[in-house]
Amino acid sequence: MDLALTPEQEMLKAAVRRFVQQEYPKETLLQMAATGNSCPSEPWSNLAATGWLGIAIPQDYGGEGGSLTDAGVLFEELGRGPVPGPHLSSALLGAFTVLAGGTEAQKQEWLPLLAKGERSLVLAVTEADYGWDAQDVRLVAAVDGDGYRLNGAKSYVFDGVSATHFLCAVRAEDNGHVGLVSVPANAAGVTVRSLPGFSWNLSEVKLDNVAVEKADLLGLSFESGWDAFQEAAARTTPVLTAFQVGGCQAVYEMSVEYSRTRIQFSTPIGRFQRVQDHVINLVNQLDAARWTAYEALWKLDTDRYAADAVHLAKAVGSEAYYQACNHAHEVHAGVGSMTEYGLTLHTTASRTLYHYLGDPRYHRRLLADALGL
Amino acid sequence: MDLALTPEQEMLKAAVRRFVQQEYPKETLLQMAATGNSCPSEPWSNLAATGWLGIAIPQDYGGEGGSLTDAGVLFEELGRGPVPGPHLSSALLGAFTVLAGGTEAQKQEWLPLLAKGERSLVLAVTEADYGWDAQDVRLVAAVDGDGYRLNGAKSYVFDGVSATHFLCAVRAEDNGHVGLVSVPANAAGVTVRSLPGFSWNLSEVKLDNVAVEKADLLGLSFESGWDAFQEAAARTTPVLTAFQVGGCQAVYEMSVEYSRTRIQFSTPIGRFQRVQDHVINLVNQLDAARWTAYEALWKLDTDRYAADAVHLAKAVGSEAYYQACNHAHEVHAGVGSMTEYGLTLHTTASRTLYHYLGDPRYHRRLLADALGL
Amino acid sequence: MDFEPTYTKEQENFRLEVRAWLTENVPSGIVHPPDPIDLTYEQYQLRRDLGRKLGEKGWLWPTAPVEYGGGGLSLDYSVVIEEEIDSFGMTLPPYYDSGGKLGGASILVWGSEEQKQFFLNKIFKGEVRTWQLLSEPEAGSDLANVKTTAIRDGDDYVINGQKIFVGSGLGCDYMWTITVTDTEAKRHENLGWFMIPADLPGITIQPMDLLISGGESGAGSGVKNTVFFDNVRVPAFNIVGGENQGWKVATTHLELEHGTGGRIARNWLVDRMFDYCQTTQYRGEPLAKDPEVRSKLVDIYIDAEISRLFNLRNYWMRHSGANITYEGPQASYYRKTSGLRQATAILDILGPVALTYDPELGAVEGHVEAYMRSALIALHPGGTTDIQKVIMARRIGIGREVREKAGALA
Amino acid sequence: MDFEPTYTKEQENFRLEVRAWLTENVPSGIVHPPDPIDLTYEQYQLRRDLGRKLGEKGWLWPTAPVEYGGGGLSLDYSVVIEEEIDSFGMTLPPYYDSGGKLGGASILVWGSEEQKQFFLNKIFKGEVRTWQLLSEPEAGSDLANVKTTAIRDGDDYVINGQKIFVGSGLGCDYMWTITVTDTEAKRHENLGWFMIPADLPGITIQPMDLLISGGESGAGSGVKNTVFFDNVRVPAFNIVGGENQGWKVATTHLELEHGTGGRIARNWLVDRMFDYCQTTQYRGEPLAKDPEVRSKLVDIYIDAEISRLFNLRNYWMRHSGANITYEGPQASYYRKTSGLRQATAILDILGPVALTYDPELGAVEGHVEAYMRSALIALHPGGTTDIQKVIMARRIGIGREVREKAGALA
Repeated sequence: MDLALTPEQEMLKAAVRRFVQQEYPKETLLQMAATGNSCPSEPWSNLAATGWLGIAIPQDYGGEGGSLTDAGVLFEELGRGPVPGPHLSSALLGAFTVLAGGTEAQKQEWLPLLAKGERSLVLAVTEADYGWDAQDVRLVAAVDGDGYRLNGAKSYVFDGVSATHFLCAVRAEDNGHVGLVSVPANAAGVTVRSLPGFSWNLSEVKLDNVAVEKADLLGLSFESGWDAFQEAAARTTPVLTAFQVGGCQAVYEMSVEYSRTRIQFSTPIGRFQRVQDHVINLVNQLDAARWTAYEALWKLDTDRYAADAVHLAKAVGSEAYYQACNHAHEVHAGVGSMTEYGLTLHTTASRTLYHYLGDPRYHRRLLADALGL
Repeated sequence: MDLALTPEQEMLKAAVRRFVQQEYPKETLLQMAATGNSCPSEPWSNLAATGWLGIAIPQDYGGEGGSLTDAGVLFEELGRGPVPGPHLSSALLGAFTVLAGGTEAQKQEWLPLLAKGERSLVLAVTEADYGWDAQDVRLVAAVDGDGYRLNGAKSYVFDGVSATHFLCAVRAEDNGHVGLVSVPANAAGVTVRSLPGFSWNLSEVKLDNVAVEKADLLGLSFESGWDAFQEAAARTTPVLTAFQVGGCQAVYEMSVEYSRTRIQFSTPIGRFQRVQDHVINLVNQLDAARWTAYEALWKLDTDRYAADAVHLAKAVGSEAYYQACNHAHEVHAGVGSMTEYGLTLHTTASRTLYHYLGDPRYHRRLLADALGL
Repeated sequence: MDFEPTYTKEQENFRLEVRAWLTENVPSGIVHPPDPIDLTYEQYQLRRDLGRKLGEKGWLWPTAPVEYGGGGLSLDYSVVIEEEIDSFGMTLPPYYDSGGKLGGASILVWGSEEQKQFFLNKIFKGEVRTWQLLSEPEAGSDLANVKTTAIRDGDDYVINGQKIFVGSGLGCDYMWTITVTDTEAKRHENLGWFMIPADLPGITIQPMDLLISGGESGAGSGVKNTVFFDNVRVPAFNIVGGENQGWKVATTHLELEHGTGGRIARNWLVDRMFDYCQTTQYRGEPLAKDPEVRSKLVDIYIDAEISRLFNLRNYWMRHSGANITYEGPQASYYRKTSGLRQATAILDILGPVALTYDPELGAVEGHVEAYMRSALIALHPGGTTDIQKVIMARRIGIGREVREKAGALA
Repeated sequence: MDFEPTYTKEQENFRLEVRAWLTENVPSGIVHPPDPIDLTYEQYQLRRDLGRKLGEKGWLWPTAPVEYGGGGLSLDYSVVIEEEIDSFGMTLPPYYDSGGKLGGASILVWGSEEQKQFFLNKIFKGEVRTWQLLSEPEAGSDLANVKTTAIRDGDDYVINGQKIFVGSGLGCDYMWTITVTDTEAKRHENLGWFMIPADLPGITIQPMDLLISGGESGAGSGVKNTVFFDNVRVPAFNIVGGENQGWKVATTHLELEHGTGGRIARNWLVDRMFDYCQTTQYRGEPLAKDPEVRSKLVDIYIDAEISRLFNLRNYWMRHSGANITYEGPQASYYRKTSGLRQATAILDILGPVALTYDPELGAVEGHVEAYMRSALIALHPGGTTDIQKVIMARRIGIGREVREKAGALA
């Protein structure tokens, strides 16, 4: 038994933290949030240059061939920002999907580019009737000569604005089967619009009679794509929860610092038991998210049965990041609502990540299944 | 709009409070809880002598003909004890059931006796598969000459030990219909045993080939009994929640007093915000239970649509009494766990009343129906 | 007990009169956008006009004394007006007027006869819109720690300092503000309240950049501002309650802000959510039929009912002169915390649909998205949830030696 | 990272050896009744015998130093033993021994060499069962407020006072207790710890009448007692850490009591509840298939997993010498509060079935009924939930100027 990170992981952790502090200071993050433009950008190019995006992509395909726990360490630090994508959505989920279901040619074509961040391949699965199950896929793929014509819309696509390509879940018009097709973001008939509101990098992708070729289909059979996505999602989810852990860690440190330095009634507010309790609730959420996330990563890395641990981690992690931000707002009161302070960057991210790759309701249901209930 | 009690109700409230303090002091309640014998007893005879048991029974049938709100005021004060039955179970639920479904003869026979407490007629509805719906009734009534033979068992019968008669929900062997039959507690084949554990006056009633006559059937038709029980339960439930309100009020006052007088770290513990928060959580539960209960009583008294209010009141009241006791234990810590202190009388009662006439899950479901969801 | 106003024939006729009048006088296009930050100048003017008309009839502040421009109506008549205006999706006044609501009530208790005549008539007739100015960078929960100074100079006071989280969009006529009137005196004995004309030289208003303003009523008050006072000269007539008497006045002000006013308005968001879930199809059946959704809608309903009853009780206690202790902050605390619970339940029910006001995808014309932000930020204005509990404990009598009294209300 | 002990070939063989030994040496009829208050004298003796046998092999306190009668085994070997004994539904030691667990650890840090030799061998070999004596009527959360006195008189100390919530049923051999050793000295500088033979004249043990004893592990420790000391003479040899040094010793004692010890045991109640709900039919289908029950079982599971991971982390931190701060009280706080949440969920799932240990009707041989009581009462022993949070805040560094250090552990 050893719950410590390896020396290499500790070094990586420190390097990423320095990088994020340097390349993604609060001002940069606030400005990216305000404009919605985080990629392409200079910090993004520098991130891509580190090679970290390919951390979990096999070396044969231009990646670093690290473990999922390594990826967890990386993304926990990115979550402290929170650093906007498309990193997890493309270099992890996109790459894992290609790796799991793509032909050798597709792997050769995509993985090196995704590892270097030269392309971003973002999964477009959910639609207006929000849901992550195959039955919720309605986007129609109609056979047209050697290829397909796509008609429909994908809603709440995370990192959609910064994607160069989409990997769209589509339903075959003829037999109703579900598969994945890659579509360039700049293809004719594709329009991407960012969704306004209390959300983080969510957008809608409309496909109006978009032509794709058979070769754009992921894998050899039409159906192979969906299974690949399922497998990739299971491997990506606990890394996403590590990102949420990083967010919890950041708002925890903010809250401890504020409660030590903010003076009211002539004393640091951290002396008041009610303020302490907000911080304690926060750290309990943080640690619950941390250890469920890393146990799930460990189970996957060691090829143990991990379904229960993965669903547990996302159910706990989503709840934790959401509530951690709420507790942080209780500690900061009015100051926390000021955009310039930076807390709302996390508050906003926590809401969107609450649902990304499935919300607590979804994962609790799957957890019950995994437990044989 | 006037949320105050009437002068008459204020007088009743004061009189009942004095009576309970005098006749049911803590020592008496502890001893009744230890032995399980609360009726017959001298305090019980004195309670019956006040005539209060018949508060909601029409004057034509020997009662006081008061409103349900009057009954709420009475039972809130009894709940402060908590004073053991069979009051609500017999003089209210039993009487209301006879009133709603009994023949004129049955009303003439039963109601005056129940009003005076000379008999107690306790509903025996639930069985080993705990549930308050007709489908959960299995106790078999087989036609036998002019009457029936009853075989089966009733579990978790509240006030069963102190009942002189049971009004049993039975299922007709021939057509499967459900009805109510009255059975003397001392009839041949009836055995009553008190259920040991963390429960308040719960018992099991076994009926082994018990013979009853057609006249023992409530109402003219076999089916009339169950509908009568439904109607009576709806009228009794908010009075039961008023009893729970009284329990919350008692543990609230205990907790305020203890937090003002218990000294630790050289200061009254009520100065600590965490202790204050337990008391605040408690008073929030108390007031939520109080106002939902009395609004439901008011709606019933004024013949308004009350289904939603009744289910709301029991869902809130059960939760409130249960949690109020938990908060009180947090305030009292170890002292609260000492039987002699008296808090555990309420803790135990709160657990049993949590389920009596339906638990929060049950009433939340019916509330959703009442709201058209 | 009676949980509803009982209406006489006269009152029922009055209701018809009010309804007819509102139907005639409430212009189209006045309706409140999800986030009032989007309230247009035109909409605001329509609301001010309506306010003035209501003021003329004495319906803007129905229970306020006639001699100061109020309606002088009894509780049951005022309830009729509030219910009718509520059915038009508005409140009294039909615009953000924190300083009128809280400053007006404070002046009723602490103002001189001249001040009552001068200020209350303007407020109760709807001639002016007033903001309250409390918080400062160093004075959030600790209001007594304000640093803004008002120093006597001849017949005037000269005011310097900075206030934050002030008001709304589109300006105001008066500012109801607390300042230090004696920089030497000790805590709680050094304060003074002023009713300040907003157009005095030296006053600068600067909008703040916030997640949302988070007023307690739904989507809040829209814009919040930082207000700077740079040697602003205010006539001594405008100090209310006297120099260094400010804390006394504050108790009245805070009492109302802490929820003792009570409310009878329904919770529109709950109705809207129920309606949305019953009419929105998901996987071929109404969303409301999903067992988990059903259960969460019941959670939302129960919290709303308890909050409604707490506010109703306070409304009755206030107007019947009952002895109020912890009930004000209790209602405020419950409204704040249950509001966030409800937002969480809605997020669970709707998913990311709840996070956008996109016209094609957002729910309930964007009201839900605004609520996701305001339910969180509403935890703090008017006393944080922690402060509400501090006051509750004192009023219950466990926080201090002596049980604290509630602030005086007219 | 590695969340499981990795076993060498030797360790796997060791597991087989332990399992075989236990199979041979764990007698039937030793199994723990739902509420240990029902533990019979015979069962207790069987457990003590087993303890002595385990002690001989060094398996009773596997990681304790060999020179004092411990097993001197590494973490991974001790985990093997704990897992195996756990699979027999027991813990180490197989009986209530609070004074051994906490007193032993304290003596390891603060005892003299002679004291270690004398006391630890008895404890680690299982020759004695020891109770801890902390609380008094005036000293609950405020342990430093104890009134029991130990006054030096020649070569002895004379002890007078009263301790409550002590021990279990069926007596003990030693009492590990904190007293005032200087009635003049100031708070925290006036205390001393004693290891007292239970058979000294002047000691009276009187059972308390409680809802349940509420030890944290399931149904708790059974009986709790009031212990009276009436001029009990204890040799000076028995004071540990020295006169007036008691608070220093207490930090070690409390550190362990506050959960820093960590645990690796599974939560049997969760397994039993899952099994019960999957095998019990309700209205024609397994109880576990009801959507609400399913959801509540998931709640129970999630809380149990988080608690398991907190305890696992602490177990690892303690044995790997990591720098522990708030983690001990955090695990204790979470275990206590989640335990009550789980009890509530169980009450919702089972109804009154959960409230009786009636052999015909009760669930899981009455374990559920006992848990309904113990989950509530377990909030308080070993530091209330409030106290756990007080310590967490200090360790996080927001409660005081300086961040508090964790108590010393061997």
